[in-house]
Amino acid sequence: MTEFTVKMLYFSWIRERVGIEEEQLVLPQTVSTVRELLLWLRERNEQFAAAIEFPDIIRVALDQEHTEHESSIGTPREIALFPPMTGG
Amino acid sequence: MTEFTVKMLYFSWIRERVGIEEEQLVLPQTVSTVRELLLWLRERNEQFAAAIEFPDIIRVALDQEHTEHESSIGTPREIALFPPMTGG
Amino acid sequence: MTAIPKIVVQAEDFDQSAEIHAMTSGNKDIGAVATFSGLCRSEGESLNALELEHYPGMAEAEIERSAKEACTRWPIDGLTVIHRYGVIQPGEQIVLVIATSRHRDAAFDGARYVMDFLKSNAPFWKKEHRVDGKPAGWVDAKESDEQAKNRWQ
Amino acid sequence: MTAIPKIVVQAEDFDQSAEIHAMTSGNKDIGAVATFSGLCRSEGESLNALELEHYPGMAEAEIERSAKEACTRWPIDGLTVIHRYGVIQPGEQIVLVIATSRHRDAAFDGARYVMDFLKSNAPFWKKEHRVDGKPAGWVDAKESDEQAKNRWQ
Repeated sequence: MTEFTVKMLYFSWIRERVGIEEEQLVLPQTVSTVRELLLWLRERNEQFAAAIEFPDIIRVALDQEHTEHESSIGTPREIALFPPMTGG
Repeated sequence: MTEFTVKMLYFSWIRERVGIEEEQLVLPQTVSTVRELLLWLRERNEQFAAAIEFPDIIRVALDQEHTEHESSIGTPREIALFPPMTGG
Repeated sequence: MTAIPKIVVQAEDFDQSAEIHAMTSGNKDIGAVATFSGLCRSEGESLNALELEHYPGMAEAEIERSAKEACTRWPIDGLTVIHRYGVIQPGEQIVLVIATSRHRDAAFDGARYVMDFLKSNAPFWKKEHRVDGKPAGWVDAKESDEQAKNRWQ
Repeated sequence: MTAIPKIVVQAEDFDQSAEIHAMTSGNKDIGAVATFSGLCRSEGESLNALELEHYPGMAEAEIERSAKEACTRWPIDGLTVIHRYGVIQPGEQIVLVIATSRHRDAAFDGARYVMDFLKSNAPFWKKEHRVDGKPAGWVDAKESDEQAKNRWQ
């Protein structure tokens, strides 16, 4: 897959730990699955390392749809990271 | 069991067919179960015969409690006959 | 401590939001409110009105029996049941059940349990008055209501 | 024809009886109305407020997904879901689901189905602000909510 730019969104305590709500990000060619994305993000800096300490519990939505960690990313316009939901 | 007097109540289409809402009735010694009561009532007149044409579907409450046809009557203060309920 | 249900059988209409308010305003630890209301259907505009007959005393007693049972089965904070009798027009309310709890499962289960038992155990009978002037007829009991009760056993 | 659900995500409070009225006033063949409302608990007066964060767009989309699924699974006449975000005080309403149908089973099932899926699929997160001034903390997701969803499979 080629490099592409995507809008990243962070919610709840992930947002608090990474210190940003949203950003434009260029994903490298090496990142092709959701899991690879999480592991790559974790290497960015200490904030992301703290937010993604346990990748298994992080939920990821591609273009506002829940996506499994094994899924390939494709070329979404936006990617969101958040903890398990507690609405209702 | 000895003869005793009881208040009888009739509801819904049973009330309409027997033509009375309530009455005081002396039950004979021979009537000891709910089923025997229904069969005895059916012999009283044409109205009761029409109302209790199919005894199996008639519900009976002794002192405002649902009672099976096989149960003995005891000495309740009131006995009610009605069709299956359709409230709610 | 199990909740003490409020059971009312009356001819008058009732106000669902006032009943909910009465149950929740004094307690800020109620997290869940489940309600059911049964309305009179026009049956495709063929029905002028329903006439509800009931057995005073036993109607309240049977509803109370199932309401108390619900309060022992689930952690329910409050349970209100109102059932009307008399003549009811299409679109009007017939019955209301409200169950409150800390938890949504208990509120849902409690309200549904009471409705299922009320349907086949509480002594009420519906007579249909038709628009076309044909003789009014008593509604037949439904086998499905008896089955609904059995799912709780 | 399956019903078209009404889905609203808003900061403002809502009026349950007005929502029910909007769903039933035009249709006299609705026999059953089941509702669920979720309220903010004070947790034994330890809570000052809940702060609800959400993912705009996806929140509505996820609720709509489960609401539409409910409308295909059961004969539902109407389905309204309102979920608030922002700061909510103990005793205030957070979420409302109303399902209407000719039949009570469909109304109950529809409302409960939507609540179960909303709980674990709709992107909302609750933060607790405490009375004692300790740092506000995010509510942990409950395993029981995930299990509740699985009962519909």
